[in-house]
Amino acid sequence: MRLLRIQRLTKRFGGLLALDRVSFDVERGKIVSLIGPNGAGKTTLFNCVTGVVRPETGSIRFGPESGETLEGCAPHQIAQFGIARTFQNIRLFSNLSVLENVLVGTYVRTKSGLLEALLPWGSGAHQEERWALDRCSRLLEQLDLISFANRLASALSYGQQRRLELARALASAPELVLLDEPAAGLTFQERQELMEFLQELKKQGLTILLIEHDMKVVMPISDWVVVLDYGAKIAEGPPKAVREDPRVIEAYLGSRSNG
Amino acid sequence: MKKTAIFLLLFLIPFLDPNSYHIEILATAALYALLALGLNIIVGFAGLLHLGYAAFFAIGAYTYALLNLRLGCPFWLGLPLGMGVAGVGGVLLGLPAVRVRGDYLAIVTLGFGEIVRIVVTNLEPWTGGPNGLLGIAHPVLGGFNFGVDSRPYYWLLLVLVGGIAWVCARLRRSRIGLAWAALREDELAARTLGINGTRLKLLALGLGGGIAGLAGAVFAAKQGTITPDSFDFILSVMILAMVILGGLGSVRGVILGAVVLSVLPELLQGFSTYRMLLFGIGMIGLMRLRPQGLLGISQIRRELQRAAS
Amino acid sequence: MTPGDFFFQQLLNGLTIGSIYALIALGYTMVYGIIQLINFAHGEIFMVGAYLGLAAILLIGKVHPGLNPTAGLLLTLLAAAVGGGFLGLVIERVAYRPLRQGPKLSVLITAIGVSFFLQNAVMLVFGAQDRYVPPLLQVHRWQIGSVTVTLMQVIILAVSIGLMAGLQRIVYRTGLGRAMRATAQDPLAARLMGISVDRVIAATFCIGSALAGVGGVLFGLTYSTINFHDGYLIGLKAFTAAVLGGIGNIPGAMLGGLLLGFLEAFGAAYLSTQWKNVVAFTVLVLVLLLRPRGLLGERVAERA
Amino acid sequence: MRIRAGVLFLAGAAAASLLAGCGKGTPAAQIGFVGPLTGDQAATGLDMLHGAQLALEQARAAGEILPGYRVELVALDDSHSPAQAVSAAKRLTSNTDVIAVVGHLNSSCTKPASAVYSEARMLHVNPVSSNPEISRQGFDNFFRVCPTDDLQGPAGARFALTRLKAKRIFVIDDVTTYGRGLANEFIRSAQVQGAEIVGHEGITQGEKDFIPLLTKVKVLGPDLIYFAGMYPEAALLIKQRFELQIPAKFLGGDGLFEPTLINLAGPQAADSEVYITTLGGDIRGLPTARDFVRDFEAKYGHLGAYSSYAYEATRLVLEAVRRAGKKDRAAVLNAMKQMKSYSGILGIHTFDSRGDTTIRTIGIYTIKDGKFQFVEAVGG
Repeated sequence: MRLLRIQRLTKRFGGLLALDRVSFDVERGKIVSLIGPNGAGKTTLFNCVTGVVRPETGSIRFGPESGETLEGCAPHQIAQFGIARTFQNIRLFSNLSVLENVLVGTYVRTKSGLLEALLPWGSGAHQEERWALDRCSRLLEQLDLISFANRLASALSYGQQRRLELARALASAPELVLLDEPAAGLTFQERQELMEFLQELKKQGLTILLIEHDMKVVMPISDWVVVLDYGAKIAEGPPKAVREDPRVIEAYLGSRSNG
Repeated sequence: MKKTAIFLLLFLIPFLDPNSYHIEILATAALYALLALGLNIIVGFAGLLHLGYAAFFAIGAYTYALLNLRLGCPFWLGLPLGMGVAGVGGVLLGLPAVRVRGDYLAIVTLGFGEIVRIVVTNLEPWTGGPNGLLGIAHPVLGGFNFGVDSRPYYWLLLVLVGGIAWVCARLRRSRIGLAWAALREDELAARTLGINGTRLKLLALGLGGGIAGLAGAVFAAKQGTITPDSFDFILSVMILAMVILGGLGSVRGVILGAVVLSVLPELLQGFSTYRMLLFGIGMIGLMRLRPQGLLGISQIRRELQRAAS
Repeated sequence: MTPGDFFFQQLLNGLTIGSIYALIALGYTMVYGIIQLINFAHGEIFMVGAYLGLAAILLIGKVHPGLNPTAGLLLTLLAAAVGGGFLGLVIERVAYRPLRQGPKLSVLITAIGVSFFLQNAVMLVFGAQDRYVPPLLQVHRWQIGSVTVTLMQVIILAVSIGLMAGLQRIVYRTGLGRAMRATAQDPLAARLMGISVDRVIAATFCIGSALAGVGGVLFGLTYSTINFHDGYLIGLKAFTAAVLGGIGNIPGAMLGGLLLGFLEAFGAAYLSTQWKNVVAFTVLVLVLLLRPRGLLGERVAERA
Repeated sequence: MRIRAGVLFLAGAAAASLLAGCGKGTPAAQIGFVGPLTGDQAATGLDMLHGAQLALEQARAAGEILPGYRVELVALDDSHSPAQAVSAAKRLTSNTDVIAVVGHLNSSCTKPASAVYSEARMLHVNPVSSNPEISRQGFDNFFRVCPTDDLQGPAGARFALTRLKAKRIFVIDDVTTYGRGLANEFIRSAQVQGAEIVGHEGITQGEKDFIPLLTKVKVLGPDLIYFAGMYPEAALLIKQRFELQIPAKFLGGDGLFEPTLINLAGPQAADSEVYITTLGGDIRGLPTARDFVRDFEAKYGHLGAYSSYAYEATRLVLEAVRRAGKKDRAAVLNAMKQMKSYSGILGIHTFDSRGDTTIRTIGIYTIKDGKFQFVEAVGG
């Protein structure tokens, strides 16, 4: 079943064509990887899907059947539909604690407002708070961060920060999560753990769209791979097929670089 | 409860020290504390650098003054109305302002602050212009008229400061408070997590504006006379200084900041013409000693951190 | 005076005060461009510059009464520039550098403290009375139809444009400028590249403050009265001008200053003096809504 | 450690402020003086303080004022801020050593502060806040030694119309309680007398560039410009009007009556048909004020426009204290109320039911050869 459908998505920055009529689908419950050389438009595509930038033309549909129209929606609305993301250059709330960072993630799944903040008695705000804390500590435990819960986010190591950003995205209980180079800068050991964790998430029914450079990460876990080059989609298919696609080898693996 | 004890002690001060000047200073400090608490919601919680906060103070003061002089509205009704009108003002002026960011927001709010003051000055038929409004009624509670005695105002303001401080502390720990903190730290990341930045910023501006309006109504009732020069840019800057000196985001901190910066010039009265020179040196000195503010949040956090590790 | 002449005369009037705003805004924008600090004490440095200029004029009058007026003007400008620059260095050292690692806003408070200090120090040294600044140059006027141009107007505009060009040159053509831009981009990286960030920031303050000093002298000579309180209003206006043009952008400061001057002049001319600041601030707000980084501020695309 | 340093600073400031208030030997009876000693109006405030100080000094030199007490002046700063004026007022009223007050320059400060003095039943003599509303609040402890703007405005209008033959007048004020109040009084009276007000605009205190406004005035072509405000702005208006060669005559209120005006405007511009209405007659022409002018200038050099009023107000307070004969607010206030008349340097004051002086002379001055020159006096 299709969860995300991107059709003829185009985005221009001044004279630069960042995305050129890109179309592909993401099936529910799958891990889809988006690969391509630097500057191919991968992050721009993420930004379009999460409402950070507005595409010029094209459509983004989310959900079964025709689904919700995402283009033109504000980032917070898109988050409410059930899409969460991480960033290439980790964007944590560095002066908040680790736990608080994850708690922010539960914002879309909770609803107590001004009144409940001041008069929590009997409003269900307490249960909500307990639910959120529960959920967050479970996530922190799964990602091996629970012992740092009260530290400042900025005090974590790089690998821990990556995991924290993932935990924060997952705290919103999304249907689709967009991960922008989650393995960048991780040690070999950390990469292995990440791959296991992503597969665990997939088992739980989560759909993952992933930007990744490291083929050793992409190939084993992806169900589907989409290749971008100069803003245009040049290939898509199962990992094996893509790896053997001559255009991909030419554009990406072959002539320019190996990374 | 330590807080209750401190509150009671503060409440009893007028009985222990009947000197009306001292009480006046305390009442003024409490008024500033109220303003600092309100601005802290905007600057400390939501991270919006606001340089026109005195405008909401003015709106609250003029709202009560006009309602009282034109319609005979009693203080206890004018107080919430002043708060409401200033709160709405905060939201309305915020609508365009939240579209710009960072230091640009600072100048837009500065502009609004000046516009409000000049408009108040120039709308002579309504506001009395530079002449201001005279003969605003003092509050009456159960037949007792507050008059010009500082004590009842001090008590009233103490209750308001206590109440608003409680509200602020609750807000900071609430879901909304966390969302503000997230917006302050990284707006884009916060928005992709489902936080409606515009709405939350407007909420902060509305609440902050409302608290300033509350303070304004009390100020108008206490002074009995208001003129536009009570609400100038310097006041906005001084309140901001109180918030930053006390410690951005810290409820106890900004109260302390307000007390220090409102009492210090009074302590320096003995130096007459050297007063403000020393005040300037004092501000530089205090800030150098405590760059995070007297009770800065990050200061506290860093200490927690050290204790934890 | 025909409506057309009236318009041109008011345009010229706006040009005068606008050039002064621009001159002060240059220093504002420069400091902001390098370290993102709104230097609230900048207006006060301008005011001190005006008093230094007065002191220099009086001293020249005493020591060397027959001095050529042009030489006198240059000497006075130099004195104020050097004095202003030195003052900038001291302020940076005492009030800003110790707080550079702290939260960004704490510097705002020391800046206000510096403002209080400088205002009151000048009041205690020079007295609270307004002071008369004797003219250095003969009053010179040109009459074009019914429109009048004065020598002072020409000088101020020329100095502002000259300093803007000079500043632009320093920032984009010299080693110091490169170091400045590197520091503005990323102070940490600049330090790693072997740039002495402390010195670059000090130099920025020194140059910005020297400009304020020059502005103070020209201001004093144009309006011939100065007061220890003058920095407040002009500082506020220059800050507005810098933001209007796009804070951090040098030609933007010039444009913003002139535009603000025009707005004030036309506000006074066609509306009313007491509403002119409302006109100016309303335009400011509108400009920022349409161009959130000011007229010439670069459009930084949202980085994700 | 660091917190302690901060606390030490505060404590030091507190101790110093207490010490500053301490006297020596004989017990003190204090008279408050409040005015702007810092901020934008500090210059005028200090001129007034000097007047008050001179009055006390002379009274002390002349003999004992209050048996058994040393009479002192407590000078406080209101920084031209209404809120600070109130707290300064409370500081005085809460101190039982203070038995009377001479206070406040700006009408916006005098107004709220006067309510505090009234509540404390303390004699309050105001030197120069000429806004008429202040004495209409019904405070019986309030006395004022200067004429009010509802006298000055009309007197100015009468002079403008009869002597200057003004028919079309452009009015400018500085948008303060004082300036706008005076301008309104002037306009009302001028219109009644048949003049046309071709425009009325407000300028901001502290601004310097009035050329856009004056360019507009020039086009309108009035025969008189009336300005209600203070001398720094007035000097620039006069100078820029001269440079723009606007032929209109210039008339201003008492805020202009300050020798610095002439210096700031430059002698040429000042000499161009500039007229000023003042509270009271020619201080240098008053035989009663000759000694004051001499002593003041000998001691402080610069005689400010309002120095004599502060001097007069302080002398009046001292006289009330002397007559009361004891350190008691009620007695001092009562002595003041009992005073039928007081012969001061400005003339012989009696006070009406509102506490306003019956010396209602408005002087008219012009500037000739770099000096104020007395033209005539109106009212009486």
